[in-house]
Amino acid sequence: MLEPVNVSLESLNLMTLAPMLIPIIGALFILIIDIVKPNLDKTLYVMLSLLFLLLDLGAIAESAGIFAVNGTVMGVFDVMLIDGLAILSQLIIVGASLLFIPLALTHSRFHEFSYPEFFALFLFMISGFQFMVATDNLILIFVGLETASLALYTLIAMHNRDKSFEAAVKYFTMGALAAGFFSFGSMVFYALTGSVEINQIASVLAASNYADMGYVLVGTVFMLGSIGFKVSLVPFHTWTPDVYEGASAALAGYMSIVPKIAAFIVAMRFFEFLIHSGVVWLEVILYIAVVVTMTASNMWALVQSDVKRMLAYSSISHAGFVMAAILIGTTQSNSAFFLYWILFSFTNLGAFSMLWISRQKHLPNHQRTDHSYDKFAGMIKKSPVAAVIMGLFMLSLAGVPPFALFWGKLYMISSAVTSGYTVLALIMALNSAIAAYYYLKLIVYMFMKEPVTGNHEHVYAINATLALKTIIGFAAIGTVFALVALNPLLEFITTFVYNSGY
Amino acid sequence: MELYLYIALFSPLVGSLFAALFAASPKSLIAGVVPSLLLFTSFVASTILLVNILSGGDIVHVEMMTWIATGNLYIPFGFVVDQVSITMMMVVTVVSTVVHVYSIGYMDHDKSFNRFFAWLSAFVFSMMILVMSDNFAGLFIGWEGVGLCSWGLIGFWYHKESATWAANEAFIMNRIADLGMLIGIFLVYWNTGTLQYDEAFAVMPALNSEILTWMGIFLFVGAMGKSAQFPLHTWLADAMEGPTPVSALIHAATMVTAGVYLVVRANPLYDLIPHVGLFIASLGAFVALFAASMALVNRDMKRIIAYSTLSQLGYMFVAAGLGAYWVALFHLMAHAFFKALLFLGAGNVMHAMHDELDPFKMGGLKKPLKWTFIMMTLASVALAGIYPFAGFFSKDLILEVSLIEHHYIIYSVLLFTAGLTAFYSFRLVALIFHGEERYKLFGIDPHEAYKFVLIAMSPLLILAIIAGSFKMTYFEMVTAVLPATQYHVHSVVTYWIMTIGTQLFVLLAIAFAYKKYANNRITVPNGTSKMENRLCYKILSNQYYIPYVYEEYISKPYRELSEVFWKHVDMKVVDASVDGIANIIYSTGEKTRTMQSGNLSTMLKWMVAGTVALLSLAVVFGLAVRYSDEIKLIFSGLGVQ
Amino acid sequence: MMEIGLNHYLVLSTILFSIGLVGVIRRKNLLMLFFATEILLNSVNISFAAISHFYGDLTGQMFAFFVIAIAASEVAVGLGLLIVWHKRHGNIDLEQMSTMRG
Amino acid sequence: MLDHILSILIFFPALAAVLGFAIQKDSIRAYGVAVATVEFALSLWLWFSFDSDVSGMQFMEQLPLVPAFGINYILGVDGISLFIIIMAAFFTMIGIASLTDTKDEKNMIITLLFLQMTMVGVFVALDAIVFYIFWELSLVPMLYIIGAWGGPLRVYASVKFFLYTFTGSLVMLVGMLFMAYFYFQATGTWSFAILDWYRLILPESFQLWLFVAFFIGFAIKVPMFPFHTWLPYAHGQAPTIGSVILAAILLKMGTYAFIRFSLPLFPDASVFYMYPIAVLAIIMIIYTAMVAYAQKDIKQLVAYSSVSHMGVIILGTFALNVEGISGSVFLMIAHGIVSGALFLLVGVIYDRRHTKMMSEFGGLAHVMPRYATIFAIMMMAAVGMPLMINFVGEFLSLLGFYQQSHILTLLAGIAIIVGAIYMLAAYKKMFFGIVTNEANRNLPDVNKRELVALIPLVIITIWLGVYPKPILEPINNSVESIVQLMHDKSITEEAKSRIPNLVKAIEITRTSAQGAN
Repeated sequence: MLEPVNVSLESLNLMTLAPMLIPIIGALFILIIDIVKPNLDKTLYVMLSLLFLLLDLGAIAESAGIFAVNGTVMGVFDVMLIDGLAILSQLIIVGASLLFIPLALTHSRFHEFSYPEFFALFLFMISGFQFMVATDNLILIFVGLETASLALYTLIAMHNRDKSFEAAVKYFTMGALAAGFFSFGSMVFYALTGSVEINQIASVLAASNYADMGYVLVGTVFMLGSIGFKVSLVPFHTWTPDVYEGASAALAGYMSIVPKIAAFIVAMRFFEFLIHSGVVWLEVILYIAVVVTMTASNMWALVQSDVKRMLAYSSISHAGFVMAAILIGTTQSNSAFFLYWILFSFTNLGAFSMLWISRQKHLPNHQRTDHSYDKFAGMIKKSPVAAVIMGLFMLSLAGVPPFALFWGKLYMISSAVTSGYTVLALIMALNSAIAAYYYLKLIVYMFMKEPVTGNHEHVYAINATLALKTIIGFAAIGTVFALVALNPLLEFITTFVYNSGY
Repeated sequence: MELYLYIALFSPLVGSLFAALFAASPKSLIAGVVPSLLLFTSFVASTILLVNILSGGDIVHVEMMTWIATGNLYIPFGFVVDQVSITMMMVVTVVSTVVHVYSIGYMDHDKSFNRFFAWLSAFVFSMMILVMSDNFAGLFIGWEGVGLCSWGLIGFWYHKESATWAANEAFIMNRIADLGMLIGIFLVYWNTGTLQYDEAFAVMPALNSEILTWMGIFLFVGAMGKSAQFPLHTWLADAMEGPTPVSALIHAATMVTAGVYLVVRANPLYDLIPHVGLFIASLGAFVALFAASMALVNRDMKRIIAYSTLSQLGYMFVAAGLGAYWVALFHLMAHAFFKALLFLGAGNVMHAMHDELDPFKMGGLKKPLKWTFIMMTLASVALAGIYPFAGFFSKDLILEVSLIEHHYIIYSVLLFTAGLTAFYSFRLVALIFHGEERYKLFGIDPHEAYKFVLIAMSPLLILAIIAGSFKMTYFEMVTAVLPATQYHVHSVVTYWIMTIGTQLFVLLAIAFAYKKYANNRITVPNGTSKMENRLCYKILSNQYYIPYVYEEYISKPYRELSEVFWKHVDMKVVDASVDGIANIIYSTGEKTRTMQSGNLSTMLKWMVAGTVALLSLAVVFGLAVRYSDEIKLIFSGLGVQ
Repeated sequence: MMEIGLNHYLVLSTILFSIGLVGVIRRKNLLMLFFATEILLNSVNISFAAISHFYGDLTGQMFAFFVIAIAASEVAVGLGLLIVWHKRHGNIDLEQMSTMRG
Repeated sequence: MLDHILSILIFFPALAAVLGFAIQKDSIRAYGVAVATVEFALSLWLWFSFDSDVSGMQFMEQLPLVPAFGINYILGVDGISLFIIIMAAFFTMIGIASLTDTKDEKNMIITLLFLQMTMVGVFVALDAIVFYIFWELSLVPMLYIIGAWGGPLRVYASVKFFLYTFTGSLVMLVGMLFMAYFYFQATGTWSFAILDWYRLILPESFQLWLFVAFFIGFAIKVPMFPFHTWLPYAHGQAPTIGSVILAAILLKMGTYAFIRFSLPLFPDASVFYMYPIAVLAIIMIIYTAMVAYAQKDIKQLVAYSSVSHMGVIILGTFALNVEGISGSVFLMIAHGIVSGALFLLVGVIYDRRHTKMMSEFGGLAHVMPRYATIFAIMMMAAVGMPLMINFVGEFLSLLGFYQQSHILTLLAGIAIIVGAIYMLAAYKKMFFGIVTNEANRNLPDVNKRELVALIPLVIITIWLGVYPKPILEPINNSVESIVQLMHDKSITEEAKSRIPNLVKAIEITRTSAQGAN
């Protein structure tokens, strides 16, 4: 009865899987090493992870080369989709991971890094995110999302503090709800179109001329709920500050970049066809979501007393800002999105790393939280270089030119202007001004206040090792001299985005 | 000739800078002598220029360098020595040389001796620029320069509150007028395209009269400030807080006459707008009377003389306003000599009386201050206009002008004022020099001034006596540039009746003043006498309450309004609204942060609530799409397009 | 006898999903909360299976299998976290879990 | 080297600042003075090699930065910007030289050098984005200077300064992006180059909106009423050097930008908004002068007086004729010199008494005669005494605006009255009278270090007042080309008639010659 399945290996195009498989292999490799010889030092695992990530990067570069020549590549029963978006986002994911991993080489010993499982999970997570962005199959997106998320919950919890567990539980529970939303949303679209591939959904819907608009909207709502959770749109953002506070600073910085870009890619793939098909409702809702997310989280960031929580809210605000790209949905805005996120990842990772190197194992009495503003008072006197670097990151986040993020904002606002979203452009601009206030607050503490007695200079670099310093220096250079790399970057991104049809 | 021009112009500047070098060091005689010598040089140079002009030489006109040039505007530092400016130069250099020498004696004991000469010479320099400039902008430089120096000199004794107050008042009052002047200059520029006198005046006849009227008015507003015409007159009396030589030079002979000079200089303009001229004349007549009336009862020697100056300025404006520019200029010159003399005499008296200013506290000073007595009496005679002193020729001429031009009201006002002038001048002389020696009550032992001081004053005395005899020479000279109208009363009889009548009237006034104030029954008034309680006395001695009104209704409201602007508008409205916006944003954050309660259950609720909200919106929208036709139908039924 | 069609499955699934949602909102016990999320996911599975059958297409069932697998691993991770929390605090009450706020 | 002199001018201080980190604390001051002097010498060399007969841009440099988005590093200098650059170099030099004992002197000097980079950058940038970079970047060092060395309210003042200006300039940035987009629509290429933009003729309705967007950024910087309230705080709290540079250079960025952007890009809108802006300027002039009169703190007074003077500059700018604009550019320099000097002078007394309340003083002329003299000169310059630097600018500004409106000029002219009132009143309070406060009895007069800063300023004040030509001539040439550009670009009748046509005279002669033929 069953006909023999005849699938040629070439048509499977297994190369498309290579970038995802490399970290998985790496993770397994690490686990095996641990089984064979336990209690090895973390440096080994760090370096191994680095190596595999570099290999991964090579594989992505390889597929980028193929894309540049042949255009979009499908593979593995047309489940994998290697287009410009996938490549760009994978580059960001792996690049940010490369910057993150060395942060494990702290001076003080932290619980999580002594487990090889940490690194294995980390690599699994990366492959999860890679799957998420390199497909337009909802199943694979779901699987990738959950793989990555489950690994991430564990990574958070491994920090082994009360707050970390609290954060992990909160994130996990809400994540489960979001997973429910995602599957429900997928179900609705599957019911409507009989397909779980985004481009097919799109074509079926277009063919029926959106006859069942009500159901499309219901499905969209649930997708928005789950993706909104991942990219932390208000009101689905509530986990963000708590989880960032509970997680270690390094991981928090990582979380502000990588999981979000994966979710953004999904959003871009999913929402843009809807917006372009004239689903006005979605446009309106996204507009509102963008504005509310930017503004509200800025207001909350204003009133924080802990730097890490402030940065958490600020990253929500940044997410709202780039969500505008999806709303606008032009080639320029999507390019602006990638540009923004690349520049943002440098700066934000840098800022969180600065918090990370000042992380004390035990809180002194006068300090309420790990990274309260007071801790940084008068930093310029005790540790001028660190203060200047931190100041640079803050200025960049605030969008002061010529530092990295300014260019992202510039291009993003320009894309709004170009597409006629004048009011949105103004709101984006003014929100940058509100945001400047809380970044300034840290600068004020660092540069203009007298140091708190009892803090000595070690506080600010208590965790610093050469590796961490290198990473921070790298981020700082990237932040300051972003201008130099801007043109090739912009051209590269625009080509890739344009050729993917976005 | 250019060389002499530059010498005349820049010697005072050199003198000023020289004295300024010593400004911070203790008194050194050289800081007074050198500027005086330089001024004398300037005087000599001016005289040479005068001789040149008198002997029919060309008008000296130089352009030193460009000052401002942009767009079409071109303003050079240009100087012209013509018949009008040489008159002014002579007056300025003569009086200021005398005053400089006088000051060496007068300021002998002052610790800021050097600074005084720096300021005084700087003033002369500014005045020279003012009168020599060949354009309105240059005039304005001098105009402001004399204002500045006047500020510095009125407030010379800056430890005195009243002096600094008066200095600021003078400066600010003048600034008000300067604004008018500035606007006048703008008008000239935009309508004639230049600020050079000759070019601008050449274009003016072609302009429409409305513009010319405004030009005339605004320029005259400038003149009103410098010449302290009503209502900007209060500063002049207060300016008497400065050292007496300053009063003699600035507030009698030179600076205050700048306004008259301006009107004379702009005679081509004012000729085109006789109605403005009439206004100027009327205001002049009014001020003449108004100031004289205040002088009648005043008990401050210098203020009396200041009011007299004001009154005489009124005379000059009458002449200028009526088109008799050369008469105005002539009176200006004559007045400068005798009024400066009067002030310097008053300075001697003050020195002798240890800065006492109330003439009622003096009396009988003619014995200790014999020379001063003679000089002041002669100066007063000249001021009163008794033949053959300078005042007779110049002042009577103004009376004649007004009569001939058929402005009988102005004539009678001026005539009456002449009587008042004689009365208050001799009231002063009588109170100071005659009668009982009341000063002894205050234990003062008066001494005559230094010899060289008296000698220095003598040129002024001589000029006060003989200046009238230059009348015809002078007429010949200035009418080369000014309208040459001879003012003769047509009927000889009328002329003689008028002249003799005036003389008699004046003499009567003098006699009355002597009778009333030269006797031995005069006592120091203490506010109880019948006369002092009369309403009109009070009005006059309070200067018609004008300073009071200015203080109450202008200065004070300005101060209060400033406070209100700062504390209420700027802080509470403008700034507070900016902070308000920031605070609203901040407090919204503060209030809504409770949303983040930290409770997992609440967080889940938010998520579900968000989804439900979106869902309901979706339903609404979905329904709206599905029933869009029906909805449109309903809306159109409601009349919505 | 009423024929049970696709819509019935879908309605059932929606009702179950709503029950799950209510549970997620109301439950204060962590364990119960996990149960509620399981209900959520499994309600979707019903629909997927039904729709898959309706279309005669295996994709939906495949999706359902993946959901089951993921739900299972979620339970594993979730229980792990729960146990650690219980070890440290001796309770699994949501109300106790609010040290971070603002 | 001359080809790249502008880049050198920008980046030399920045490079020096970076190297400065390595210098030992005690030697930093000499280093700072040396660097600033070299920079000043370079700026003078720029002036020396500047051809004042050329009205356009000189020493142009061009380097693509982000060609994909039309952002290029374009520099150039003309008569309008030249002297502000020199002034910036000059003030940094004397500022560092006269720096009195400051804590963390090293940080201060390094910050000042960075600030200098941004100041020069703003005035030479010919690309809107490059301009914007320096414009925003200049806030940072100033923020630090006010916030770290300021008075008790320093944090509030510095943050307010930063946020207020930052907000305004973000609106301006949106305007710039629109401008670039319009250029893109018109030509098909992106460009942020100002000279490219000059060629773009926009419909009036676009001009009106864009003008507003730019206006908000510039007006806050100037600062114009009612956006001025950050200034008194900033000045009131800033250390002397901060106030000096803020008043002398940073405020000029706003007025400079009006001339560089608003006028030539939006001639019709400039004409359209001329009256409203003139009214604002007049409010600035009179109202802030009155507020200044009410001040108790001498530094606040000088700060408000700055606002008042900036009103005159704005008025001159919107005269839209050569006289007015030249006057306003000249007044920028004049006001820079004079207000800078006044702030230095306030700093002198603050160093001695650590108070700025005028009621604490009185009779200072007895104790500090030289100080009183210099103060008096600067005060008289500030109130617009002829033959002093301010007068030329004020006179020309008002003269220029008189062509547009008589009555408004009359109102604006009240500046010379109200200015005199607060200045003289303040001078009287501080210097005249007898010494009442024992603490003032033995104050030392100005010392050599302070004189180093003050004497050159006095000389410049008088020199340029007497002989403004060296500066006024290049300014005039550049302004003429801008006015002509505005006239040519304008589309409405109103604008054509308001903005003078400078070549008209030539054209008339030509046509009449043809008629004769």
